Amino acid sequence: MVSLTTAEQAMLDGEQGAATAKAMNLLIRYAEALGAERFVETNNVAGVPGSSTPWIKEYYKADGGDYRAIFSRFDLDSDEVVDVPRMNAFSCHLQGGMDPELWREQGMTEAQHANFAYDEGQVAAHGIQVMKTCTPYLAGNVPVMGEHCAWMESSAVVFCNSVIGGRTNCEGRESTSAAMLTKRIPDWGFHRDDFRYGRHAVRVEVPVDDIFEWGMLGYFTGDAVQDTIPVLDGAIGAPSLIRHKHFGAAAASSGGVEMYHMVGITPEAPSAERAFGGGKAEEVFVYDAAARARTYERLNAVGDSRDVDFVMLGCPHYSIEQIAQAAHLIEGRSVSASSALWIFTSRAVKATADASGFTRILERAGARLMTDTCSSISQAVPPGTRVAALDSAKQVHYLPAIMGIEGWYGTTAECIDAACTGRWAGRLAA
Amino acid sequence: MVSLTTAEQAMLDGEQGAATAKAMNLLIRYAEALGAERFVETNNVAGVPGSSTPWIKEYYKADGGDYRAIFSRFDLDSDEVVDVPRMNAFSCHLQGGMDPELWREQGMTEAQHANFAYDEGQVAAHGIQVMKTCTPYLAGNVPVMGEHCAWMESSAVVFCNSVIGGRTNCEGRESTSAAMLTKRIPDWGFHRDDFRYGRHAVRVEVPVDDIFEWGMLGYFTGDAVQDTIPVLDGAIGAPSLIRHKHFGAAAASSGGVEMYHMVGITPEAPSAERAFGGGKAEEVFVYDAAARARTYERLNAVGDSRDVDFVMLGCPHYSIEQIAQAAHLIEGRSVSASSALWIFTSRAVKATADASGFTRILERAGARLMTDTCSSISQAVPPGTRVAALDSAKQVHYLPAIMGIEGWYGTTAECIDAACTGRWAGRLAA
Amino acid sequence: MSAVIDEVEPIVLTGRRVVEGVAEGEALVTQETISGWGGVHAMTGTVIESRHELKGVSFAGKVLVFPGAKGSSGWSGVFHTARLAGTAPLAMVFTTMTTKVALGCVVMRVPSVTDLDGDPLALIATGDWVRVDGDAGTVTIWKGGRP
Amino acid sequence: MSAVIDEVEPIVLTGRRVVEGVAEGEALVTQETISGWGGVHAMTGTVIESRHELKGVSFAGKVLVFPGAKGSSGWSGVFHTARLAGTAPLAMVFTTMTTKVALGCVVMRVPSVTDLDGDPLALIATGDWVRVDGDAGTVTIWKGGRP
Ligand code: F3S
Ligand code: F3S
Repeated sequence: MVSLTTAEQAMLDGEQGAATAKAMNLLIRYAEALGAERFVETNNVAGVPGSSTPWIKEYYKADGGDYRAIFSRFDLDSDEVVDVPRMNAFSCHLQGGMDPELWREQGMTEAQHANFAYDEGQVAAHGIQVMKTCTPYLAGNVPVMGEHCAWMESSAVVFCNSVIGGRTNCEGRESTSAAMLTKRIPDWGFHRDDFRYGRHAVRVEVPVDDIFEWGMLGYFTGDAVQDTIPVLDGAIGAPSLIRHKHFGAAAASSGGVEMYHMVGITPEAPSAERAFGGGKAEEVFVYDAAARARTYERLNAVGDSRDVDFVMLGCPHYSIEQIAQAAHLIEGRSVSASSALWIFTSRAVKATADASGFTRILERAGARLMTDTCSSISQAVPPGTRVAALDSAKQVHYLPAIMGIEGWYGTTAECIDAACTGRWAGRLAA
Repeated sequence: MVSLTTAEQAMLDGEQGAATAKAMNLLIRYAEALGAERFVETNNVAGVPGSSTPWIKEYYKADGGDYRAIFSRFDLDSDEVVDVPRMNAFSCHLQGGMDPELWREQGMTEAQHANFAYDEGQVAAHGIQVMKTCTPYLAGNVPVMGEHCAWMESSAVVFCNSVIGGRTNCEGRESTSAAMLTKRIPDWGFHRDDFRYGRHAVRVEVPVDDIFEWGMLGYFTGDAVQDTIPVLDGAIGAPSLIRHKHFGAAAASSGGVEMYHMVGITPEAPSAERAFGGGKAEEVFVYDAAARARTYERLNAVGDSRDVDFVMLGCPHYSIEQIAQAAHLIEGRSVSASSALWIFTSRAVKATADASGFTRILERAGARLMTDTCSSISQAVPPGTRVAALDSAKQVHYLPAIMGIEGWYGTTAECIDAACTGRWAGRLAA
Repeated sequence: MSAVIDEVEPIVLTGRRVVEGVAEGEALVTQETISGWGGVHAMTGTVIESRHELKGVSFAGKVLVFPGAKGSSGWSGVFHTARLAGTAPLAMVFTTMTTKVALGCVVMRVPSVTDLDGDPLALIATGDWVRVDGDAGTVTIWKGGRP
Repeated sequence: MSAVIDEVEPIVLTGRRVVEGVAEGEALVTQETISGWGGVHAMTGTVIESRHELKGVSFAGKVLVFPGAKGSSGWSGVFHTARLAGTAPLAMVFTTMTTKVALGCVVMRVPSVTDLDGDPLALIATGDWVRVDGDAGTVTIWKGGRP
């Protein structure tokens, strides 16, 4: 049985209104399902509160089919519709379904856009930050070490736990929406010290030095350790945000890694011993030249034709550094008539890209800088796309499967070359 | 003598062009001044490259007085003017001199604005990210633990070292501009493990729980330890980015704190022992109720009249969470006719504030959300300002001194009340 | 005689309630974890992940017996939508607790148990008849189908 | 007799070069660290920090003897501007090394030394005549003024 503080009992009893009572009820059911004994307080929640497809709105038509109905019935899993107040926690909205301006180009209809715009207005009206990104930490929501968070989005979760030392489970839509009202989440899993220790070791024997290599190492790692916590050690080059971002997203998609340690690199791994919490590695995996080559093959298993008609960058959403690099690589060239180049980021980062002239450089070259979403989330690719080139292991894991297309994995430079030539010439450098 | 790698020697010899050679020359002089023995590589540089006042442009008129001249002669301290290429490192521009749109309201002239716009165009043209903020970590530049950075801006430096576990000294304009070209900075100070250990202890005996309290504790700490590294322990509440931000900025301004440890909270202080690197505290300072009251008095020493005619929030630049909070506090009220409320943030965060409806709420209430700068940096306050109310210990340290006005320190809510009533009613709650 | 008794006597496993309620039906068993978003088509309750051993099979109206959840944080949302679409399983039995599967069971509102004193993935085969008692935290298995 | 010799014999301190070159002039000594941005008016070389013991005093053309730098990262920029404005000190002697003061000395391009084998803040008084030899890393002090 989960035990409640006085404040939590009061919320359940309706002292903060019906919506918070419903949220508390849902969280108690969730805590009991987990076997959690108490809640932790959180003031950092990232989810997709109340955003819904027209199908769900239609389903709740009898209840009004509006934001209030969807938030009550779906997000809070409530049997009745209640008034939804402004959220209490620092709350942000993760990625959404389309670019707020380039949605036509993404193949969205007027009706879909109207649905999107309505939801976004409601999100804002409820005091939720409209970040619209899978990288809130690049858009002004940076947790700190030890901070209890309630985040969705596997690539953001693994970043928060591993790179920052924040504490979050991989939450779902309903638990994050409820946490926005209650500022509570079950004290289970990554909120607790003993859950955060490593279980398997990965020995890195080939130098791993840019997002392409970090992405491959991540993909290998997730495949090896599945959803346990790996401790990596060895020839890992200087860390940076974008390297961690690509590693974590890859490991979360090939396995289900929600936290990793890198000895001497991540905050909870000053030593291998501390990363394992005094325990021993259950299994040791070796990432050597052969493993690297196998990983490359796997990532490129769905590539056959070298005629690339679509290049998508920005999974997870590109940082300003990556946008600058892409702009630099394409300046003076242009996207081939037989191809397209879409780059995804957050609105916050795009504001800096606009001010820094990168958006203009990209557009002049025929590329598009888009926000809010990505091709996998919105199932949006240019019409007729058959072969995509991608610099993200996560995206190559998902996009070809979702869209039934071929996909190549390579470096950012190889992808931009492919966009400019319409041909894939990527290869694994020794 | 600083030793050079082959690549560094080649830069000095001009293999990457004259500007990089000049930059290397400056960095060698700087390294020798410090007594550094080598350089570290950095790919994260934050400075104010080439931005200059009309006076400096006038000074270098004979050299052309343009960006090229200023960057060569001033930033690189070169005796000749050289061509300035695109920067090589991931480089961003910190806070600047005026809001790009509301500059007239800030009292800037057309000529000043033209100078600003010219510089910004040049910054962008050189591949530098136009972030224009003292909080790059809220605008898409988040270093990771162990990453070597070269940052200016004391409040950002202390955040990077302490909260993230990144590694930067408090760099200057010339060293950051040179590092943008060379990707090098002297291996000295905070880049080295043994420099990062604590020296003094601060025992916190009263609960410290929001930005107002964290700001006061920071101000007390800087005053106590001056520019050494403090290790704080005790009744410190749950950490969050904005709490650290206010603490660090305060400690950097009352003392010169460039790094701090909080036991069990910051990444390099899992224990007091580790924070001190095995050593002992030279001195122990106690933050108790009396120290808290004294700190409050000191911060309010320049407040006399309770007729507040200006409220400035956003030092360091407000996060989206703080903007949301301010919007929430002022919604349905309005700024008094006898007062003004200016809130400062970065352009990236403002993009999210716009999308989230906060900008509109603030404007409807008569407040202004401004970017790029702050009242201290731009010496801009509404005409006739005599008494300011501030929720930042750093700002109350600087602004009244710079502008010759009175200043009050209080909570965000007290400041917003003052803006709406024109009266200061702040007091230290027990 | 004994063979008949074996077929009649059900196996009872005891574990922990995840979600209350009692339901029984035909088991659908997989040794592989299941992805929600990108792995399941909510409108039909069909597994769509390429290379999954249940690819093309629907769990609608079955007792789903599986190791647990994997993949995107959209897991609960997908299974929640399956409930609305009427394609949810009747009950859930799984072995590895995660936030994804816990929340999914809660919002699907189907009887669910875990932490059983025998391995359901070894003891239950697709087609067996299974009663999941979420209140008691038990699973009762009739090998070979409806008793 | 001995008193006369004392006045004539200068004190020599040996330390480490920060910036090369040789300069001599009248000392301006403070026991307090100096802020650049917000602490110094570059156009006149005047300390403007409220409550600073040098408030209102200009270091232009003096040998500045001080503990070191504090305050904003704009330190080097302010002292660099002072050089352009012709208000820089002739030379710098300080006791605590920081990145601020190191970079400031470099871009001011004045002879500077630190790490001396005697405490310059105790041994030098405002008005003493001081030669700073950045090449040799020495400071020569004539108490009471120009010898
Ligand atoms: S939401 Fe983000 S992590 Fe990748 S799959 Fe889409 S860009
Ligand atoms: S630049 Fe930023 S830290 Fe404060 S003094 Fe101005 S808001």
